[in-house]
Amino acid sequence: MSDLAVNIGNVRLKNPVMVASGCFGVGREYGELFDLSFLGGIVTKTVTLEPREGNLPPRVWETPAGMLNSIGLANPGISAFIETEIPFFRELDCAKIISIAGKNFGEFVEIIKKIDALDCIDAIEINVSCPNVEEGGLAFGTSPETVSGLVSTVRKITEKPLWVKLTPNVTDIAEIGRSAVDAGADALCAINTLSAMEIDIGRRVSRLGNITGGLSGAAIRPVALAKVFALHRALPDVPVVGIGGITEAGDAIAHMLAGASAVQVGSGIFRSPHLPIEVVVGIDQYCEFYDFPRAEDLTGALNIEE
Amino acid sequence: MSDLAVNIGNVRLKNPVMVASGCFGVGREYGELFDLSFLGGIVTKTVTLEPREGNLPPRVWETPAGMLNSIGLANPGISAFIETEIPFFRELDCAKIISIAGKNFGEFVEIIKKIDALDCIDAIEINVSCPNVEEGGLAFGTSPETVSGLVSTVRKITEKPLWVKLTPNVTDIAEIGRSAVDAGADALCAINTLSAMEIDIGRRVSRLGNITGGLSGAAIRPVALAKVFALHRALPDVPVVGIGGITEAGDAIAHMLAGASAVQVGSGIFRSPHLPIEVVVGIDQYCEFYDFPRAEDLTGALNIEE
Amino acid sequence: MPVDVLGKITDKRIIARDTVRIVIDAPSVAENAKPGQFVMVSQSLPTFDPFLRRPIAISGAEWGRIELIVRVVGWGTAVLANSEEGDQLRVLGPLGIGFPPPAGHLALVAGGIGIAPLLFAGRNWAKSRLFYGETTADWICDLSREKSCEFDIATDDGSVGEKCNAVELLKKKIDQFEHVFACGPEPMLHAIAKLCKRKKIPCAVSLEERMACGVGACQGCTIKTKSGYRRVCKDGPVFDANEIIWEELDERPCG
Amino acid sequence: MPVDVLGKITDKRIIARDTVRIVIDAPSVAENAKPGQFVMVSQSLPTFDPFLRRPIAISGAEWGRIELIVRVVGWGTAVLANSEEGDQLRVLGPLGIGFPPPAGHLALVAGGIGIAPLLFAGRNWAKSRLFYGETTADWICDLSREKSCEFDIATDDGSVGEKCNAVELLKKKIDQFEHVFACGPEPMLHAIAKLCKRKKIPCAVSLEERMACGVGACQGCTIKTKSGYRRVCKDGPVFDANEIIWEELDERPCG
Ligand SMILES: Cc1cc2nc3c(=O)[nH]c(=O)nc-3n(C[C@H](O)[C@H](O)[C@H](O)COP(=O)(O)OP(=O)(O)OC[C@H]3O[C@@H](n4cnc5c(N)ncnc54)[C@H](O)[C@@H]3O)c2cc1C
Ligand SMILES: Cc1cc2nc3c(=O)[nH]c(=O)nc-3n(C[C@H](O)[C@H](O)[C@H](O)COP(=O)(O)OP(=O)(O)OC[C@H]3O[C@@H](n4cnc5c(N)ncnc54)[C@H](O)[C@@H]3O)c2cc1C
Ligand SMILES: Cc1cc2nc3c(=O)[nH]c(=O)nc-3n(C[C@H](O)[C@H](O)[C@H](O)COP(=O)(O)O)c2cc1C
Ligand SMILES: Cc1cc2nc3c(=O)[nH]c(=O)nc-3n(C[C@H](O)[C@H](O)[C@H](O)COP(=O)(O)O)c2cc1C
Ligand code: FES
Ligand code: FES
Repeated sequence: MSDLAVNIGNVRLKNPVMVASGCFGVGREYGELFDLSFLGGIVTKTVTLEPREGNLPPRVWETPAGMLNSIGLANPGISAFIETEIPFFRELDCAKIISIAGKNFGEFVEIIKKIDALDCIDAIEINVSCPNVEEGGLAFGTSPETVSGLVSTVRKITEKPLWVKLTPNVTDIAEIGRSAVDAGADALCAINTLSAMEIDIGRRVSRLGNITGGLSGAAIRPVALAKVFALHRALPDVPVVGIGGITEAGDAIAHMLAGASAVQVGSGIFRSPHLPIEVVVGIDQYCEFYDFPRAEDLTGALNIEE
Repeated sequence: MSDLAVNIGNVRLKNPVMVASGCFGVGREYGELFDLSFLGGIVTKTVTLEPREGNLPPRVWETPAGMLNSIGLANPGISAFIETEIPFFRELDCAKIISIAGKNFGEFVEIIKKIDALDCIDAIEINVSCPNVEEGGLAFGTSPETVSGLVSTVRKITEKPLWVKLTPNVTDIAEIGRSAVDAGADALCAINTLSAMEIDIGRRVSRLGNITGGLSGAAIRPVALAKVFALHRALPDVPVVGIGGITEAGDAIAHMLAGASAVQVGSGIFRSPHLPIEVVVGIDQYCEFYDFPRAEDLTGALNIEE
Repeated sequence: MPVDVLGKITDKRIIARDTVRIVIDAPSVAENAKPGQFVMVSQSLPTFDPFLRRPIAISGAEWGRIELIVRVVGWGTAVLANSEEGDQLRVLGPLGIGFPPPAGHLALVAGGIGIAPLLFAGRNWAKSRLFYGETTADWICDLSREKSCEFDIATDDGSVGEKCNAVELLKKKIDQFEHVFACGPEPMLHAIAKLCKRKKIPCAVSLEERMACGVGACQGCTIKTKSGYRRVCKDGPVFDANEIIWEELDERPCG
Repeated sequence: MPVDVLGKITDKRIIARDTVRIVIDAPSVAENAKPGQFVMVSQSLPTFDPFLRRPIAISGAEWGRIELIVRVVGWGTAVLANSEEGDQLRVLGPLGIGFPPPAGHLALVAGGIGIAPLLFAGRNWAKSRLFYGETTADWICDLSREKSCEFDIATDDGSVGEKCNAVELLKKKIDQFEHVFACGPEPMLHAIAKLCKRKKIPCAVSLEERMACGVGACQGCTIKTKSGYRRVCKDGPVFDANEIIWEELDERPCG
């Protein structure tokens, strides 16, 4: 057995496999299916300051080798979240990351003030990349200035590790990543979903109540790998968390070889609830077979001759 | 039978179905399989000023519901192209669009000087969106200023319709599109491939000789539809040519409902060489069934309540 | 508690046009299954076509096996319906809350493939009667082996049973019942909900929505109810008909 | 001229471990097919898994039918090998240039599944002898019905035929031949090319490369030759061994 533990800045994960925001709740449901302590970490559904009902249904649609969603950050709001979800969440034996989003800097600050005191939270994932909400969301994550402003604002009020979740819907993800890191982010998570839509040609309407949504799943894996690769090349010293299209252990390994220090499994879980655990096992086997004593040695281990 | 003819600015197509650049050569090979006069138009492989060998093999790789390519604009250069390909191309009974790319404005100008005199060319597609070449290519298409500068430069030297082929790898495709149109472009083509990569985890190398490549095929259809939709919303009077993930007639219809005036079929042809013709037939049947007397009425006919 | 297992198909047969009955060996699913619950199913091959599992009602559970009735309406259901005896399916379940305990005599109203969860209910609760509507005879599932509950059949064209729809069947006998469970197309459910409201009979409806996770984690399958958005997979698929905002469902741009 | 047709499978059987022989009714492909040519094949269902067709050599063509030999190495070949008699496959072909007319006595050298195009050559050219190497007996395709050409077999472990490889088989008898056609793994082809060069015997090799279009339109399948990049699908798959820059092929980062 190889040493599977990895560090994302100061956060130590027992293995590099986390579950992605929005695909796992806080683990209640999937916790009925397997022991959550096998996970490297859990990222909560994104929480906002006020409760959000979410977008008009339908909210999900299947696409070739992937899916669209336009959940719209449905969540009970940070206060209710702390009251009803944290008591469950805090007991879990894996890294616990809370994903948050706000309509403006002030909202982010208010949310962080409420969670900074929670010992059980190992890191904060700042979601500036949700394509499914009008305010905040994607608009934040496409401007280096806004990202930089936001991160430096929140950096001042918390010592907790700050991870910034990036959108692929930009010209230069490394530029956005750099602005986040320069402003104090501890790690970069990539990618969130791609802006996308599907059409019901019979009724001539969008397949989603919200018209457009975010594409995830195997279909986007090649895009995600290219973004992780670009981030790691531009910022070799910054921990990158690879997200996008992981549906088997090999995909997670590909993310790590491209430059990720850890991964998050998203919609692949819907196909196969045990996937995160299969990925842990698969990484271990790979490390054994290819003689990597530590999983962290996989990061950026791609051979490139140019 | 409905009226299938559509206009892209001054260019009249007998039907809205073209074949996309790079997927059809100039039609020689597929012309052995079916009568090319059934097509609305053919866009040539992108031609450059000098001959280009193209990128290091392997150049193609299959991905979930799609494929990567890094051909690298392999082509004989404009002079050889005119000599060896135009004699075949000029005889074809469909709209003929030449796709061109240059390393700098000067090269575009030189190419256009050579083709401006060719009567047989109905329009010029300016490829500022190829992810597989170092100079020119994608770098051009991601900056509104560069696109604007390029289009106004070439606008001065030709009366031929100028179509600009846009990349999806940008934060705001409508901004780039607007800069092209303001500078004199007659139509916008969207999308080219998404920057992407795949990894052979066994050998820890990229699947492509050129490391990264462009993603196309069904996997990207939802992204393409969202881009076409965004362009049509931002620029309702500008003809948009929808490209991306068309593998059946319904996909082309979806592109038109989202806002495209015509479409181009790309890698779907590799699955099914007769696809462009099936799409023509399918659009006709759709128009009949849903009572659209003219195919052009499909453009933007999506019902949107917000 | 749901489980995710690989279950072998022990029996498969065609029971109506485009419709198959599949029996799967899955003891840990079967032992907890209640009428109204469902499973998320896919073939066991590593294919992305389709990418997601499909929600299918449990139409029976006995002797460590579950029964599914699948109607082919697209690729996902075609793949399931084409699997063969001996093949393995991935089965996650039982999911959802299922039907409430019936308050006395129970009317089960099925429109089309909505029959599936109601068959399980009919086998479970003796004092029940099934009203089963379809467009035409071909699509009617063979019920000859259903001993446990009585049934009336209607078809739109009268090709079998009465020439009317399931709601009209129910209307004639509704006063005999203290509870109604219904599953089928939304207009039918809406009509039944109105009828039951007028008659002041409690009515539980089983709804459908596109699903991703099926377990309540993704918020993808919500519908608007009088108490806000609810997840069909976790808070349903069975809802009190009075909770539903029917106008929202009717107006849904797509399904 | 190639055509794209739907062809029905008239016969399918397993002829070695993981390897099937498929006969397809496709008269318009069969009538033009020459040894060394190939087809682009897929199942006829509308699935994206796989997205592209697969290139497969034509191993025989007669009576309006073509024969393919498919070895399962991944999902695409698994799908083809799992199709059954009566299923239809999409077949685009014949493609590529095929082998040149042989200059006298002909040695056919096959490594592994490279046997496929050489079987067709063996049936076509009487004065030929087949040298067929494999790792072990299980993988050797049953050639008992091949009447038209003689053959020698080698396996790495000696489980059938001689305990050596196909190149060594060839070496022993090379002086009897005026032309060599070879298909198999790159190291084998490289060794044969060297041998033939030394012996000054012309040698044609059939190469493999990932393909998208298969007809020469996309430039996806190029290899570097002494006359620049050439398309394996259109300018090949058969090349003069002297044209190949073997070092480029050997160094290929991936295949
Ligand atoms: C709780 C629940 C229980 C169900 N039980 C059964 C059952 O017992 N037997 C059965 O045959 N089907 C059942 N269904 C419906 C079944 O899930 C869908 O028919 C299936 O998902 C369609 O997949 P497809 O790929 O074949 O069709 P697609 O190609 O995805 O769609 C074909 C058509 O079916 C419609 N459709 C697809 N999914 C749904 C859905 N979830 N709800 C409503 N309409 C849909 C689409 O709008 C489209 O018109 C159930 C659905 C739910 C939510
Ligand atoms: C002209 C030509 C003729 C061929 N004739 C035959 C034949 O007669 N019988 C037969 O069984 N196969 C033949 N092949 C190889 C066959 O096309 C591949 O095995 C097939 O495409 C693999 O697809 P897959 O999805 O099963 O495997 P994948 O999952 O795509 O790949 C599995 C493994 O096979 C390798 N591979 C895949 N495609 C190719 C390829 N085109 N060339 C080399 N290696 C590849 C991959 O690198 C990987 O290691 C031929 C290839 C070419 C180019
Ligand atoms: C149903 C669904 C809901 C999601 N909700 C969130 C969210 O609340 N916050 C967030 O940062 N990302 C959210 N995502 C994006 C995922 O966390 C992930 O970045 C994306 O799906 C790509 O990974 P995948 O291909 O593995 O799914 C959501 C994705 C899905 C499919
Ligand atoms: C093999 C291949 C080669 C391509 N070459 C070019 C090219 O030379 N110029 C160009 O503008 N686009 C090129 N493209 C992009 C296509 O024209 C098209 O924009 C893209 O593939 C998306 O469409 P699709 O999903 O239908 O394939 C190429 C695509 C492929 C698959
Ligand atoms: S399908 Fe995920 S919450 Fe219901
Ligand atoms: S595969 Fe397209 S040119 Fe050979």
